[in-house]
Amino acid sequence: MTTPRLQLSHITKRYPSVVANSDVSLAVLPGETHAVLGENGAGKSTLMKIIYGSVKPDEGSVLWNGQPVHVRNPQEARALGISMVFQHFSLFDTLTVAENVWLGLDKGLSLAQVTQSITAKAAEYGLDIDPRRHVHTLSVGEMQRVEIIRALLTNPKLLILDEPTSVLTPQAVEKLFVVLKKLASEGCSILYISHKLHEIRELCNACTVLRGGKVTGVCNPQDESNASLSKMMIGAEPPALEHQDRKAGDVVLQVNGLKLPREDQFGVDIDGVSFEVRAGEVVGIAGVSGNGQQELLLALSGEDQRATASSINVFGQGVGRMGPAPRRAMGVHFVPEERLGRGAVPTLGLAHNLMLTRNDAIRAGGWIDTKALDAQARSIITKFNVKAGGPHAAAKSLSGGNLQKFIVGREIDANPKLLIVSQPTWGVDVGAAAQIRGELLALRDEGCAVLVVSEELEELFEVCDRLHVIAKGRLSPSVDRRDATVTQIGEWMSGLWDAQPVESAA
Amino acid sequence: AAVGCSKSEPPPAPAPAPAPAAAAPKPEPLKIAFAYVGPVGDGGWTFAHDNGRKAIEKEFGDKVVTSFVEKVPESADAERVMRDMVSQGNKLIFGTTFGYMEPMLKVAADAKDVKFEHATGYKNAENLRAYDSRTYEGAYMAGVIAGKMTKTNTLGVVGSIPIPEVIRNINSFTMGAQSVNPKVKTKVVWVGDWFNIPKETEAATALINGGADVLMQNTDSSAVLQTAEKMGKRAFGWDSDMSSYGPKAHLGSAVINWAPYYIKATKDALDKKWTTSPDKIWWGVKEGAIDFVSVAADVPEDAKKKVDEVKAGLKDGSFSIWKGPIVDNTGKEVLAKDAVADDKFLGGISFYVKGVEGKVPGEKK
Amino acid sequence: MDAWSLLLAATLNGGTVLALAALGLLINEKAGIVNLGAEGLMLCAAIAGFATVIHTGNDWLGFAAGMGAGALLAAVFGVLVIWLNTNQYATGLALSLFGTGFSAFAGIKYVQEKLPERPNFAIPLLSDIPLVGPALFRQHPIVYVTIAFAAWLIWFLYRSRSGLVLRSVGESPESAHALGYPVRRIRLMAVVAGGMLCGLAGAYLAIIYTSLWVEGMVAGRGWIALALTTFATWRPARVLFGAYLFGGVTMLQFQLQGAGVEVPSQFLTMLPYVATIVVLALISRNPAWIRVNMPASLGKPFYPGS
Amino acid sequence: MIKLEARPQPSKVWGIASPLLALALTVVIGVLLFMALGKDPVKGLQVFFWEPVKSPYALGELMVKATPLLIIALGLAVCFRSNVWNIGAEGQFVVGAIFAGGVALLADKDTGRWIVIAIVLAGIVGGMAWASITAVLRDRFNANEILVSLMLVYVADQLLFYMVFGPWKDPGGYNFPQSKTFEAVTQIPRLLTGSRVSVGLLVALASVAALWVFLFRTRAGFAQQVGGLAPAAARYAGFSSRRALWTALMVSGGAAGLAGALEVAGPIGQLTPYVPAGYGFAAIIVAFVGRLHPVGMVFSAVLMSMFYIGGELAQSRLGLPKSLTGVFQGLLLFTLLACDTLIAYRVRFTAVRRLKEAS
Ligand SMILES: Nc1ncnc2c1ncn2[C@@H]1O[C@H](COP(=O)(O)OP(=O)(O)OP(=O)(O)O)[C@@H](O)[C@H]1O
Ligand SMILES: Nc1ncnc2c1ncn2[C@@H]1O[C@H](COP(=O)(O)OP(=O)(O)OP(=O)(O)O)[C@@H](O)[C@H]1O
Ligand SMILES: [Mg+2]
Ligand SMILES: [Mg+2]
Repeated sequence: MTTPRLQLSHITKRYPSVVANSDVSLAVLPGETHAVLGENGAGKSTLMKIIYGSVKPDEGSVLWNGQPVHVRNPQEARALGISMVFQHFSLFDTLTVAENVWLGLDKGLSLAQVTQSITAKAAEYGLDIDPRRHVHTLSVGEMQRVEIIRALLTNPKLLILDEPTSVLTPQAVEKLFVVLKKLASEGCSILYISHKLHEIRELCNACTVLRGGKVTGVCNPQDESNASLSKMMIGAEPPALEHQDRKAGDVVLQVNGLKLPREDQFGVDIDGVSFEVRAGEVVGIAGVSGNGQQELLLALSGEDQRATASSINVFGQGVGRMGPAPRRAMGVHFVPEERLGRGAVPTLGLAHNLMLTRNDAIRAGGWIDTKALDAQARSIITKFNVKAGGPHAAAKSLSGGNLQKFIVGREIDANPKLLIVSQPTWGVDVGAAAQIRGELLALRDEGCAVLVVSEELEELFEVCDRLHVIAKGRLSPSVDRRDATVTQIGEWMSGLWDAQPVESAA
Repeated sequence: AAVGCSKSEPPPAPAPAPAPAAAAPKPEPLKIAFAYVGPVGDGGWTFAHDNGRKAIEKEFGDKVVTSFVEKVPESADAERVMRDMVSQGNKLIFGTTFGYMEPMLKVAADAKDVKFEHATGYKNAENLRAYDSRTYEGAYMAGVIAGKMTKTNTLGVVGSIPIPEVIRNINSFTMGAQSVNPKVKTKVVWVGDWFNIPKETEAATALINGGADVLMQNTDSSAVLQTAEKMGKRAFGWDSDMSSYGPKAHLGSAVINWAPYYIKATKDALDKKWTTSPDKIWWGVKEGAIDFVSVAADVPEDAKKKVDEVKAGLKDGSFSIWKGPIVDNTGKEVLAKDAVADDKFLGGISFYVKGVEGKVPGEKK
Repeated sequence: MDAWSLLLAATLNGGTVLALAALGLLINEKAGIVNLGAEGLMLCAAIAGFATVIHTGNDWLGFAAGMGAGALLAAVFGVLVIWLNTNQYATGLALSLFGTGFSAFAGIKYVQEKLPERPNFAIPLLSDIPLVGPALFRQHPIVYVTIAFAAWLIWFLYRSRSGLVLRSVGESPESAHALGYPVRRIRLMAVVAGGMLCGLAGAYLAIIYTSLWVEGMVAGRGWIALALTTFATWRPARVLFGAYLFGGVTMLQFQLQGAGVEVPSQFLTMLPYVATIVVLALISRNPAWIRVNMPASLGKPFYPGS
Repeated sequence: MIKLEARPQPSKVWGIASPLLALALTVVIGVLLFMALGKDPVKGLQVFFWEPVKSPYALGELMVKATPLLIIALGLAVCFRSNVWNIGAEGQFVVGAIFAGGVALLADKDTGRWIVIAIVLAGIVGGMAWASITAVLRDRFNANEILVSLMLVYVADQLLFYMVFGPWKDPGGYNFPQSKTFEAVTQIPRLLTGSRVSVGLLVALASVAALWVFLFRTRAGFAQQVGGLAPAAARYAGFSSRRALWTALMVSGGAAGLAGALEVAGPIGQLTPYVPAGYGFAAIIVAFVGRLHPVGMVFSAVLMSMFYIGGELAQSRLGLPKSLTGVFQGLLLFTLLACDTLIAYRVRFTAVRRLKEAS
């Protein structure tokens, strides 16, 4: 039997509120592509950071090629031959590609040499990139290429990829897989984290499943089905959503040729976006992040008031220049994607956070009726099953999923006529995600118009009646969910919808 | 002091703890307090006052107990400090800067049994009187030497704030110089502060850059003298003997000696003869309050002699500095021929005499 | 008349204090830390340097003492801000206040103390060139050191790998931390280095510029140095230029007075401050410009793992 | 090694204990300092903490000093809570004093007591006007308010100097740079005879209550603070950041101007170059030490005045330099900031040991 390249035994890492890893053991063989699977918060990233030396374990040991090692920091990890591409990019916007790569390599090279090696590596793996460009001018896919080249230039024996595909189009994912398979064939071990079960089954030949920080299964994913993997992951299959057919009502939101130049140079121009959302339907907008979703949503919510009045209409009234509060008064409610810091003030209690979008407890002259406010918060907490220490618990003390339930609850409780939701289940565990999606559908069935912007195609296919795709600030025509395929939407994500004819459903 | 506060008030030095009261069953010693605007270590104005205080101690021994508070701001705080002095049992209180005038009037009104002495002011009350020294006499003597020593015929004065006292000094300095060298002109730069070393340094540099080769200052630090030393020009000491600050540059120091007056005031109080005075008590060379000392070795004999003559004349009253005809720098006659300025005229001077460049800040044309 | 040459000389001399302090603060800010305590720090350094020269008679020991004092106070500030995660602005203000008080307190004995006599500096031959000679070649060596340092800093920040790491830490401490850079240690080093330069500025002010010590003598230069970094959009060459410009305007106000320009002196005194406000407004007007040059995490706390 | 661990909830206990610990640390350092200077530490503490409160008159003086500090700090708290870094309250104080002084100079023998109201209003308007320069430059030009407001302090000082050296110089004052003393009718009414405490104290205490209600019981106050806590959330909620900026600067400018008016028409009684006394800067510490909480600032204002008066007394009683005041004030803020870390974080010393055991 070959010595495993990496062996973890009995790793435990405690954080004040949770045990992120509890007695985790895992072995990766040379040339193996090893998946680490688990729900949000299962402890996957923490485990990877321990291997990479950026988090120190409380207990347990690490063997590298059979030798015990103490990886004290990422530099030492890289010296051993371990490289990592983080879930959240670790790039510097105002620096060039070459400088970014340089920072990720350990001394010894000059900038000119780095620039040369980038070009060489890029050619070898078909990862086209200009080393002199500034990172803020790159698309998300290109940014990831920078991350991967940076990792490859250290000539890794073990490459860790933390959710590399969540930001890629299906086509870009295929390209990435080509690179990874080539690497594996050269003997490099890969630790691969993803929530996308079919990817894991395609790419990986070993798999460790985590739940609540503990190992709950080890298998070869190629012998498993999506259902069996999912069962290992959450202990059960997620409840299926009921999606009843329903006739859409009157137009609630109509966007007409919305054009917005970017507000800062790291953003995207919105270029002639048109669509509509009717009462009683859920419209989805798919797309890779950074293609104008942010900008579009800011214009729809009223946080960006530069649009012409008539380019955004609610019930036929031009609202493009209105702020968020008057739009809310018309029944337009909005759930932003960043829940801490935008959807809620981290340090304030839940009751106070209600006042961001709700005026029910405000009395004449702006006086706050604290009793009524607490009562309202309590009722939302019970109704939406939020696990929190009460109406005065600080927003930041809640877990991501519970805070999301509270925010969605806060907006649904307002009986909106139009609800705009961005990334409704981003970073939320499967149970909570199912609950939130169920609420959205219930809302639709009550006749509310719902717009969902998400990067997760599976989610959109689950809840939407119609779909659009946004790419480079432009919006595709609408397509009925029943007629849409993942391949087609995937192609559209690169902006290629003009190529083939589509029946206009709008 | 405050964050980012531009005024660099000079720091305090520890005040001597009041000497333990005399054990002998003699009459209670007279408690005397001084409020200083600057630090006793300023080497100038406050230093000179503190020398006066020490002279009292020396003169009267255990008949008096003196104490001081330095760096008292000329703000609402001054009133509290004075009130505290009263509550500590002081019966004679000296306030040594103009800005204490209003606070002292307020405190004096509430503490009738305490005598107040206010330097450089112009108001009085039944238990408050004003005193001053004729610093312009020292400025005139400095001018005599400056007029002899200048090669560019351009003198420079670093002024603090344009009150009559300072303007009078600038004028007297210029008149002194013109008495030996009619071609002399004087440039003035105001720093707006009494004690701001960087600004005084910069102002002196600017004057030297503008062609002045002999400088005088009416500020409280030795910065001007030291700048002249560094830049190879000449300057004077002011208020105290500053010869050690610029051995090469120093031409002489116009000094104030507060001791005679302070001894007199203390004696008045001890002898219960203290009375207020309708006009301020203004002492000069005649009373031994003003002197010009430490004249540099390279000053020509005739200049030294001229200074001695002026000093003697001032002492016996045969010479007046402010005697007509005097013309201001717009050509207007301000004092007719042979007229001698009285103290009221001197107290309100707000013009430059002929030879001083520019115009007095805040004066309408 | 070589009045202009003399003005230039005075400008270089006065600008040096600001340039040293502003370059120091620039290093801090490139690493993402704003030190509002510069004023207090410079004062403490001024008295430390001045007292050292009084006792040893050696200017260079004085500069070293000033830099040491600056480094020490900056380290205290840095530990509070970087390790204890205190608010940068409030901590800076506390330092400013403490430094102002403490320097006054420590410096009581030295008010109006006289430094030992030292020769003026002059570069042989060059200093005798008419007109420019006195202005350019009769300055204290620190004046030339400052210019050389600015040049080195440009190279360091934009050409060297260490400079790149420094900038990366101010740009995105999270990313730098993920790559394994000891963010907090780098930030602390930057803060200490900045403190040393501010310290040198303070010491130069007391030892060379005025050759006297008095409480509060920095008189707002620390604040102006802070303004200069923004004013110069965090570019070393512009910081240097701004410092001399400011030094020049300060001198000019007295020069104009001496030349009999009839503007109330209060308005002349206002001039440098008003000029700063105007330039600040004009520069800040273009957010894009600021955004590209300003360290993105300036003033924001970073605590790994939270 | 020391490790900080974020607490899930800020600690309530440390919220109260931290200022006490900070004060205790400051006192300990003070005692050490007194001993190092060869002074009796008991006497030193007495001068700072007992003499300023030992008699009704002393208490009155404490209030005279605390009133402007408290009023300015209340305004600054609104700023800092909204993340607007106005550190130029000193300038707003000075301009408030100039405006108030201008009105007071209009009074003559026959003027009625109503002039006091006009003086106070003028002070408020002056402070607001000065703060509005910072607001406009921030709002329109995006200029850093820290630097602008600070530079404006220097400009305000010069403006005051210009007025008292020029147009408003007392014509009967021998060219001395100060205005004539205001008519008696302009004097801010005193609360008691024999003490300098004026109705300004009542105004300050009323402002404390008003600020508490505004911050914690009104929607406007809530909206005002959200921008400081989470700007993106404020934008999302539709709370205007411009409005918050203007409100913050107008409230703090107005408060500083009010303090300026109460000061010139109160204890000073005329315009002199010595109106700027550093209250605007000291109030920043008052605001922070009082945790930006209206009631907390009452305590910190009193504490800060104790340091001021104690510093003065230390000089006349113990022969200690007055700069001790600044040293203590700075120390208190330092220690408080450090101690406040304990509210949000837990200190752990064990991390390293456990890792060693594991390996
Ligand atoms: N620095 C930290 N401090 C406190 N808790 C942390 C920290 N980092 C992670 N955690 C907690 O540890 C648990 C594991 O987090 P981790 O990021 O490893 O999950 P994950 O499996 O990568 O989740 P995801 O799928 O969302 O990326 C979570 O509950 C998380 O909140
Ligand atoms: N108590 C804790 N809670 C949460 N995370 C922690 C804790 N202790 C350590 N960590 C994590 O461990 C990692 C290493 O921590 P440590 O403070 O040793 O970093 P460091 O490398 O010394 O920091 P720097 O790079 O700033 O010098 C951090 O990324 C942090 O996320
Ligand atoms: Mg993760
Ligand atoms: Mg480390």
